[in-house]
Amino acid sequence: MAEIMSLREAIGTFVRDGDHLAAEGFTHLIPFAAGHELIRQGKRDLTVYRMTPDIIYDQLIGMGCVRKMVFSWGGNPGVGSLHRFRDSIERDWPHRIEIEERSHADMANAYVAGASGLPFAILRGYVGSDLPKHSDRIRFIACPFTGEELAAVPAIKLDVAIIHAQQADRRGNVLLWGILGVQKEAVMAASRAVITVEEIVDELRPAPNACVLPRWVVSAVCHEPGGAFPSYAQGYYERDNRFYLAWDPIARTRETFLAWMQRHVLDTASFAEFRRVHATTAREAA
Amino acid sequence: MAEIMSLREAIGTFVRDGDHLAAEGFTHLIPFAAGHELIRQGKRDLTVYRMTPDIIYDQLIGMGCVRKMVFSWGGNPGVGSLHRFRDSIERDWPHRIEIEERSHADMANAYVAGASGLPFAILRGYVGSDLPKHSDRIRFIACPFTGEELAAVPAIKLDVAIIHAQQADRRGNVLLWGILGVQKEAVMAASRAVITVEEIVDELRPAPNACVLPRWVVSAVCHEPGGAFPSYAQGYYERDNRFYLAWDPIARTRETFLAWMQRHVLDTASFAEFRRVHATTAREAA
Amino acid sequence: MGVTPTETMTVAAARMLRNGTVCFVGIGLPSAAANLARLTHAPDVVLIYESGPIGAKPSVLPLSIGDGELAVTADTVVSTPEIFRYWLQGGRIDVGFLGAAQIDRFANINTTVIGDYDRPKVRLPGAGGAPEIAGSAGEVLIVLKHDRKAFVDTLSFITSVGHLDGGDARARAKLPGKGPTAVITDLGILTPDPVTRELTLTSLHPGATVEQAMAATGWPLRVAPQVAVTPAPEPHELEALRALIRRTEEAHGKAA
Amino acid sequence: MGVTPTETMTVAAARMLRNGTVCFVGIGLPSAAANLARLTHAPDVVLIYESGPIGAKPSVLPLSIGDGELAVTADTVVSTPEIFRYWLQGGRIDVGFLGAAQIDRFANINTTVIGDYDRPKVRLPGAGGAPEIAGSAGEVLIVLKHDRKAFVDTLSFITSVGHLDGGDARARAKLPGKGPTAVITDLGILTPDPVTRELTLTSLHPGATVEQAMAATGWPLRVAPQVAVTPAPEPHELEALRALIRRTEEAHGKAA
Repeated sequence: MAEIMSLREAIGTFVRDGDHLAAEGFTHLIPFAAGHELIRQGKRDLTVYRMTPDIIYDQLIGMGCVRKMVFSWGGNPGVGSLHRFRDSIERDWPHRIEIEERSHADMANAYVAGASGLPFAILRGYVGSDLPKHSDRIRFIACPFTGEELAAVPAIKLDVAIIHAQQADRRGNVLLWGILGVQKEAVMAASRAVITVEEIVDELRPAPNACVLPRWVVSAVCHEPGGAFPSYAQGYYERDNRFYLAWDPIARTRETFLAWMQRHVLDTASFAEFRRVHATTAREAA
Repeated sequence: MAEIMSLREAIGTFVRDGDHLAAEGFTHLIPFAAGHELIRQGKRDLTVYRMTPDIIYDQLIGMGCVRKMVFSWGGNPGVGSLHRFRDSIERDWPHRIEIEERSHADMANAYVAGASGLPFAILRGYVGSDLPKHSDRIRFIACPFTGEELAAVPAIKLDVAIIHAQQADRRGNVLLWGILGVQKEAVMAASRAVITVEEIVDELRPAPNACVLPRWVVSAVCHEPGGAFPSYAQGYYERDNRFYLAWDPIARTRETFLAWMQRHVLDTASFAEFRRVHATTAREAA
Repeated sequence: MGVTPTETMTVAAARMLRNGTVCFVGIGLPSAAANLARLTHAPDVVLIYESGPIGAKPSVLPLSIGDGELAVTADTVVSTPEIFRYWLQGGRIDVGFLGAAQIDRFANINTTVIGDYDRPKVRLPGAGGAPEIAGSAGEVLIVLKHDRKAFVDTLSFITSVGHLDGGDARARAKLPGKGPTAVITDLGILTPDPVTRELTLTSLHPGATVEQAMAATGWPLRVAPQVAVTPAPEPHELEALRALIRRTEEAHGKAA
Repeated sequence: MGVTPTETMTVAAARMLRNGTVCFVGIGLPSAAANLARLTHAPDVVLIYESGPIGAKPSVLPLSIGDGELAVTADTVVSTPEIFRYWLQGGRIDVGFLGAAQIDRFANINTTVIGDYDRPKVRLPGAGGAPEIAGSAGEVLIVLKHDRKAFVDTLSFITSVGHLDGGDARARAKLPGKGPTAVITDLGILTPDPVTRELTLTSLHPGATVEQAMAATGWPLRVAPQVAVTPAPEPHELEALRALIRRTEEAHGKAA
């Protein structure tokens, strides 16, 4: 049952070292504030899931929080590589993370299976791809009616899902809209769910059939306005594309990365403070 | 690509004798107008699918349109039995329809599989039920990762889906809201889709993430205001519970049923005319 | 005005729901009981209907499983596949609240046929959502009127699983939920024996007798050594129930 | 102002989309070409992005696959699982429009690694939606710049299937879609030979030569007996493309 609490308390209470964790978002509503808090609290040995790991996962990897990453597309969207991810894979820094690599269709179906309480999902996929050669978790089974061979993949079952949403009410019911990605599925596939929101309102006014996560599938709601920055929250603010561009040179070397993380994340106590520091450093850089 | 046309033309063009057909609706938005038109045009040998076959399916069965029915709950909701269905099963009138009986969870998953282009669906279901003993289309398969036994059921693939919706625009894009049941899945699982609507508007104004069926998955849009009567269309009119109650004695005997169908459906040229006749006969009965 | 057995049954069933419970509600008696719970001691009970509404708060009882009242009062409405996939099979339902045409001593349910499947004496509506609710909900409550047509020695057909042939049969079948934990009738409350899982009369409604219950049961009914008396409906419960029924009749007409 | 090779490539790729085509669009060059088609000869082309927008009509190019501009201009936005399940796997996509880091002579695509998988020389972003787009879309168009780094003799890794090892290999693998039907580069257009399915240079953009194309290809490139010349971009096409790029740069900054 959702409790409204600080992000620090929520991450402290609901995320444990070694957890299987997804901080999902498909360009929209990426939970950056929560990602920073994971880093501040020094979470370790996480198995992290995400269809599109981007900057915040790059930061988690570079700061040594990640043991293994399950993903389908890892990059800085519209810009290029995730340098910390590549440094880990290509040169073992800070350590070599394990990877389990899938396709989007696979992960989307695996989240659905997890949300649906099933142990696996079936899809028509991977034929002709080398990906199954590098995973014992992509198998092929025959349809019991037609004999057709289909890919079978294990469900994603999470200890904790972290997402960002537009609104919650004071009882902890959550509303999100626009590009939804796999966020609902991640929450439904998880034992615990931490949700940061732009706004806490007296009453949600969802459209019919809107994406509402009732408070009894939510562990914590944290009021973090701007908490998806530099991604966007439809109806609240736009994506800060300059941040994504600026991240590329910062992440390229270990030194610039560590200095940035120290100044912006480890030395700040909250995402609000990070935003203030970032406003200053971004002005200086410009 | 959707064409806007009369219901008579749409049923004439897109429904063929022997089709696998679903006229779906879960209490809400039940396509009565289209069902009547199937009867008027004397369609035959249909394999009809529906989670909750109710009065309109009772009429199709009683008028001899149905060869086989695939269903999970057949009744007059809140009232009782489907007498024409029972007369067919129990006493072969007008002929004995074949039945394939499932659970709601099965059919819902089978529609999803059909919409998803898969040959089958898996679910955790049917354990301890006698239903699998009476069907060779409920099988059990093992999860290739955990070994857990799960039910496997064939996908529902339709020749034609028929649904009723609130709105279409002039290009044939369709919008529905409220209780959606499996209507979207039925349309996506079908080769052809005939959709009757309350209203044709210049521009749809869907909420974010609303249920929109783009015109390129729709074959025909037919303007049939009130076409879900006696069920309801949220935002337009309420369910006519009296009709459901009144249906019970009408359907109980073959004679009253046939007389009603003759007067209200076969002798009327359209649903609008049926509504006028029904208004008169209902007044007389009261 | 005296309390009717149906009223006592509905109140007794409503009391079984704790506040905050997430309840998958069947239409008819279960829906009346679940909404009475919501309107009395359990304002935060969450009602989910298979047609898609989550957190429905109807002010009148739905006549059908997909009434508009359910949709407009719900926290949100999802598709029917999502209800069965993410919410029921996903393990989010605490209590499945079911009616039945017939049950046996292990609370297995028949809603399919009476007589031979292929040539039935009576063709019932069929399974609906019950087989998977009975399998996957955390526990199951069953509410139905107590008579020999309903409480039968041998079911013609098991539509939805109760405790199978008793004992640890459910666990051996690897069913996720605990299965039926109570059957609430217009005479009393039956609960499964902790070991054999055979339904046992553990509570009688005021005025009902063990003899009545045994006579209305198609097998030799087990009776607990100490049969409790169901506390009579409280005035506020009766008032809430009657107001609900009155509002419903005004909205739907008498037969609802 | 002269026409750049990238402009010619984008215009040539855009022309491949017929009006009304339902197109599953990758980010970057495919998105530019698909939107140019929509803004010129194919106003009713339907653009679907894997993040969920169906019928997106962005006025500026998205920098990412989930830009808000896609959501607010779409007919509707569905979940990402629904995109892959009901729309792509469900067989509703006419054309999958992909980019690639590398391709081989049978238009198989690598976007995973260069070098050894477990110890890669270059770690690329990975598969994204491409393996299933390549399998299930009615046909596939690929757009990428023509050089030896991209057009390689042997891929380190096949991420997404083209024509496998050629001939009827796709049909034998029971892949639903026809696979790649054209590769549009900044030098010309390659199409699979009808029998062997090996990519064949069938059209050269104005000013490009067969020698250039061969030099930019990491295998002995097949050249059609009659190589067409791609019609040069029309003024209205160039104008639309440049206006689109200008609007995009104003919205996102230069690097978009």
